[in-house]
Amino acid sequence: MTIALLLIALVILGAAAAAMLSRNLIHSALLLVGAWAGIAAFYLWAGAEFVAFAQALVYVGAVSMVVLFAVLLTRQGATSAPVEFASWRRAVLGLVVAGGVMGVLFGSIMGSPLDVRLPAPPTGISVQQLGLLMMGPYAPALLIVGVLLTVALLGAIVIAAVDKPEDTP
Amino acid sequence: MTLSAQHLWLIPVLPLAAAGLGALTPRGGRTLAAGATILTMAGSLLLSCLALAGALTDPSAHQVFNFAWFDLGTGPLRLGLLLDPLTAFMCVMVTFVGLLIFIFSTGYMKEDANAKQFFCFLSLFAAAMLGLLVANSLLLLFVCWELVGLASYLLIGFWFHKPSAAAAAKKAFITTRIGDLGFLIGLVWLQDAQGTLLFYDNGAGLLESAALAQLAQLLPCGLAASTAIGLLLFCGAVGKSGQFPLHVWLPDAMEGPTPVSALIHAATMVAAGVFLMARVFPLMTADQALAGLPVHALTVVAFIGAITALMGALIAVAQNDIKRILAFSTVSQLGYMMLAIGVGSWVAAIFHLLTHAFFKALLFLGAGSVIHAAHHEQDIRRLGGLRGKMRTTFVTFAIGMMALAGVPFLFSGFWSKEAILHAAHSWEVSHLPLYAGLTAVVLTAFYMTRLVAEVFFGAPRSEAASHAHENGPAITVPLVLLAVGAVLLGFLGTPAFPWLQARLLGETAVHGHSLLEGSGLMMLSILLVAVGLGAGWALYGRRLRTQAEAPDPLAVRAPGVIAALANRLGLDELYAATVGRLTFGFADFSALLEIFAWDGAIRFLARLGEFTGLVSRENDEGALNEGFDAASRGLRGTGLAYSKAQTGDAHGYLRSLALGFVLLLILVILGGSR
Amino acid sequence: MSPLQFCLLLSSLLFCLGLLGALARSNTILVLLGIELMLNAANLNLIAFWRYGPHPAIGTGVIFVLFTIAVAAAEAAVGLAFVIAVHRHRRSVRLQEASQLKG
Amino acid sequence: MSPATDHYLERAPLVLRDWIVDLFPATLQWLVHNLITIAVILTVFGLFFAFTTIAERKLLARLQNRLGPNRSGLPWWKNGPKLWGLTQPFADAVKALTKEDVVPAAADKVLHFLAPVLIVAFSLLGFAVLPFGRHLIPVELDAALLYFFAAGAATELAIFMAGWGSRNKYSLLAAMRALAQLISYELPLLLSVVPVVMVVGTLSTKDIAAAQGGWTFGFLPHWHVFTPWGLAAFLIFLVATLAESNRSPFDLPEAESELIAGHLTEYSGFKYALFFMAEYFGLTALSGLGVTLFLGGWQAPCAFLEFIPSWLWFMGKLAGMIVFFIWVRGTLLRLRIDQLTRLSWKFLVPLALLNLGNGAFWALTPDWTGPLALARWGISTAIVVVPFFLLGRRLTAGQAPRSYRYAPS
Repeated sequence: MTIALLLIALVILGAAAAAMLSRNLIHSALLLVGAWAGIAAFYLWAGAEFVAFAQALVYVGAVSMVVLFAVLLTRQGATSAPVEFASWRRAVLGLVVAGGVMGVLFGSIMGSPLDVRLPAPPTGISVQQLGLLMMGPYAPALLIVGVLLTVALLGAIVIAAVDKPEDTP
Repeated sequence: MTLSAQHLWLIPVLPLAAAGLGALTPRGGRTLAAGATILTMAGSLLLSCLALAGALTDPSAHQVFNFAWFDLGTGPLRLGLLLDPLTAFMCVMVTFVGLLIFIFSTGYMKEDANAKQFFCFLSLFAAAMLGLLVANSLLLLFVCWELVGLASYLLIGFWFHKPSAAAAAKKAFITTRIGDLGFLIGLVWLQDAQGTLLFYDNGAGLLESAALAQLAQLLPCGLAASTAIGLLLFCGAVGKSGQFPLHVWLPDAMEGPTPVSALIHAATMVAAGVFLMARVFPLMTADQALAGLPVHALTVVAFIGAITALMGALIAVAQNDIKRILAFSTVSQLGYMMLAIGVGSWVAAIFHLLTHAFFKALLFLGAGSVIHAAHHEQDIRRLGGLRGKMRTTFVTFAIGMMALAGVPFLFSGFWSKEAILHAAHSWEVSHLPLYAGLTAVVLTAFYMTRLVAEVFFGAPRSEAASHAHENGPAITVPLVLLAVGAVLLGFLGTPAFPWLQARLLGETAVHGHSLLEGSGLMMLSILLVAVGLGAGWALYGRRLRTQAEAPDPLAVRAPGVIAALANRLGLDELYAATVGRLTFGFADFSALLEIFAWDGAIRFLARLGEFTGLVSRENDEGALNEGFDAASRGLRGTGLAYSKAQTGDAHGYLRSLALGFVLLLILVILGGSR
Repeated sequence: MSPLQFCLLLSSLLFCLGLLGALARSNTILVLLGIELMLNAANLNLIAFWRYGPHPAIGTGVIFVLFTIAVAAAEAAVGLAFVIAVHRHRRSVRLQEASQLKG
Repeated sequence: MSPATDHYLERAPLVLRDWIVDLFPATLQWLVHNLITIAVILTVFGLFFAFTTIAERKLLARLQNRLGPNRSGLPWWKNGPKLWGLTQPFADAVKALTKEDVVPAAADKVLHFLAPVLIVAFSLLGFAVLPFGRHLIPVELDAALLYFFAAGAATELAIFMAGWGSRNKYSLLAAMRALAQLISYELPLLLSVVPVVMVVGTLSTKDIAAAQGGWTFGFLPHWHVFTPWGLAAFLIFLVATLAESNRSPFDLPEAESELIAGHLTEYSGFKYALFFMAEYFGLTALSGLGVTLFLGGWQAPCAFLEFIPSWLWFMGKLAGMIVFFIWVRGTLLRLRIDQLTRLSWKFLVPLALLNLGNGAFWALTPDWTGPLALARWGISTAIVVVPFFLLGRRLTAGQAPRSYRYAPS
């Protein structure tokens, strides 16, 4: 495996870990954006150009904005309250569970015979082919996803919009 | 650059688009609607000219473009477009006259509130009419035929707030529908007999020798199929073209706005019947060779045409409404065309159709100009003295009148009428149609003279007439153009150089013969025209009417006849008494049946249902409910017990989810290792 | 250790990080972000298998990832909208405080 | 034309680059190759930026009937020639470099520093996929357009960082406003580009530029802007570009006369200059994209003008668009924020969506000829013109003419 992959992995994991641990919401959001960018880089490395740019466009461009807006809309004062026992307990439980999952995953990955030979140098897939796939065998799925996105965005607007005085509890 | 049959669909589609646009524009958008209507019509005119050029490159060929509409049981149902000189000439005529009339309407409907709707309807009509012309399939033709009827209905009833208009619209719709019923039956019969409705399908079409030979077989009922089918189709033509006995709707249709009368009920739509006959002419003549028939299809056509021509002219003499006079003259002219078809010269019929379209549209628009100027005063007795006030209208109207009356040599009506009379003369079956035609010539000249004398000469006999003045260019320019057409068009088909007839018959060479041959008949008809004009002038011109209430000089001489003619030989009353009465009687009968027979039965069933419902409700409450209650109580208990697990703590859920995943994976791994 | 294995390890680590965030953090937004991370880890897997699978010429993995991204975006939008709505009603974004829905 | 056969001026840059590359050992050549490309882009567009600023100042000055900067001469030559103030940008650069860099005490130091760096980096990324000439394209990507917009989307992050990083209510609010504007205008921008992709059938800028070659009668170029859908898309693209690179009349994010400088309030000295530069880079990149997509890229307008090398054509068109933007800035008034968003969501987006259908129609009917060709043009025109008027009327219903509530009328 190449150095590039190693670097990418380090960026992704580092950014993600820092994001999950940081006390400052904005920082963790921005760090997560970094992690997403790293994932896009990984896709590039793997030769999936289109997916990489899509990932960048969707996550770095759009989702990050939604997240940041949400953070700013739901901010309450300085986020430096002392951590009470309940959340310590939750953190420990979470660590235990996550560790368990990780152990199982590692075990299964290491235990399974995955030493496949490398296929010939990464033959990326051209946008042309992707488009043909999208419009050919996967056209129904594409349509459904389109409808899903529309419905989801409308729903999001309806949910987040300031509701009329009469139906506030 | 010519238009081939493949692109013919563009011609009707353009006005259709205009109609759609008009339907979408808000009520106020009259300028938009009118502009779209006129522009698209101009486009169609251009395309039609291209199509004409394309058709004249090889007049004898029938260029067709057939396509499958949808699959119907055994085979596809095929429609098609047809381009031959007949279609091309008709298209050019319809688009040209239509364009002029649209322009005229912009002036005529200026004050109307929902003129936008009017233009929308006009476009719809134009689209349907053009579709009818380019159709290569009897089915497509029928569809457009009905659409034309619908547009006519909408436009006659355009001023639906007038009860008379609404009634007239209804009458027109129902009367034509009676004829269309025959048309539909004939169509179904054809489909059943031949399996196709295409006219020309290089060899397999209806109007091609194979099918015709098959249709011309003698049926057991002693009648050729083609005869019966032809007569059924003729029913449709009778209804649409206002032939006797279904002519009654046409005069009433004059309730619509005058441009509508000009376009639909004089120039184009009513001519559709004649066009249909000309189109299926091979079918009509299929039985000619057959001996031993009681009657040939064409004979019926000829006599119906003759009767209509004569009767229309007669009734027109005694009318007083300017538009009704023109309407009855339209009836009689259509009779002429049918007569020509019947005596076997469909070319003459089409020639007369084209010329008639021009001068009759001209006459109607002239009448419209008068009516518009005279604040909707339509009674010729109350008009008068407009000659000086409305110079352009008078001159153009006079030209149209002379064309209609058939004043010799200069005017188009003369040549086309001559063609018809010659054809009738050379018909060997009978000469009665010829005599009817000749009589109609006299009458036509007579009542047109009367009309002009009453309207334009003498002194104005009402407020409105005395204040009338010439209209704007939007109204006068179309008049002038149409007048030019009404004069020039005749020279396309003079006996000396019958270019039009030759092209229609698909010949490229034009061999005319001298004017003098058969000139006896021509002299006779010229004489008759002179007689008609003279009589008209003698009765109405010399001693001009002075006040509106003065009695009609003719009515003074022969009151009985004139009264009978004035209420149109009582045909309307006759129909009301017979057909109408019958219909009402049947309606009452079925109403009684409804009330007493069916209603009672239904009531009984309802009672039965109520009773069973009562019974079942009793045992329901008694027996079943208890058991259900118990069961649901148990369910509620268990549900409560389980719902304790739902703590509402999302973290908890997620945690248990992950743990479950871990356990599953461990099981899988163990299973895999064993 | 083959590159495929490395990629899988990477994605599983990322997955567990996301899970940890979703489990440990009390701020709903962060929980959502953790879930996003898990989704991304899954995508990572798909791409890895497509890249090292028997026929990389068939773009199934790529298409799958694209659809997942779309769905993830929709999920983020709706989820954050919920967060905002909840915050408007009961001035808090702490997940454990939104717990009326219980038996 | 292949590189071997065509004009030597056409080939000159390539020849030069290859000659330099060949000086290095084979193992380093790929690196040198890329480094040269980057260096060229940086220098060329750095200078372009410098002269854009001076051009803008002088043009605006002329539009406002002033002289504009005309004093700065050569530093080491006392009262030497003034050079019409052409050295002004360099003087400005020196000034910006030597200014004190103020960082608020409470600021989030990392983000405050990161913002300008990132924004310049991101706004430079776009240049990588623009075909500057027939053979001059830095990176040939299959999904070049997608890449371009992905890179552009990232700048919003930097703006947010700037707003948040400088712990200042007003900066944050301004950043939010700027983001709202950028996001709402990214939609029409993207949508206006899609028809081109549909008709040409590729995402690669190289092929799109190449697809617009050829002339009718030798002088009517086949540029997309000369088709109904292309014209509509180009106009939408122009408006969206103005808003995306927040130029006036959409320069609300830093409206000097209303907010202090929006999210740049807390920036000074070189960092401020960086933001400034980033904006111009973004504008230039977007203009370049517009040239590539609609104005025929490096294609010459007439056949007989082809002897001029393609990259000169490209730069010429680019300069033309920049001048157009400066002109707009000198001419139009600034919008209110509500008018801004309404324009985007209620007018541009629906129009762009309709234009999408228009592009589809165009792509489906390439074989309409004879009378049908006229019908094709007519229909395509109608699809854009009719909704334009209907939407326009609906949009301005009750709003137009603009009413200035606080201005004496």
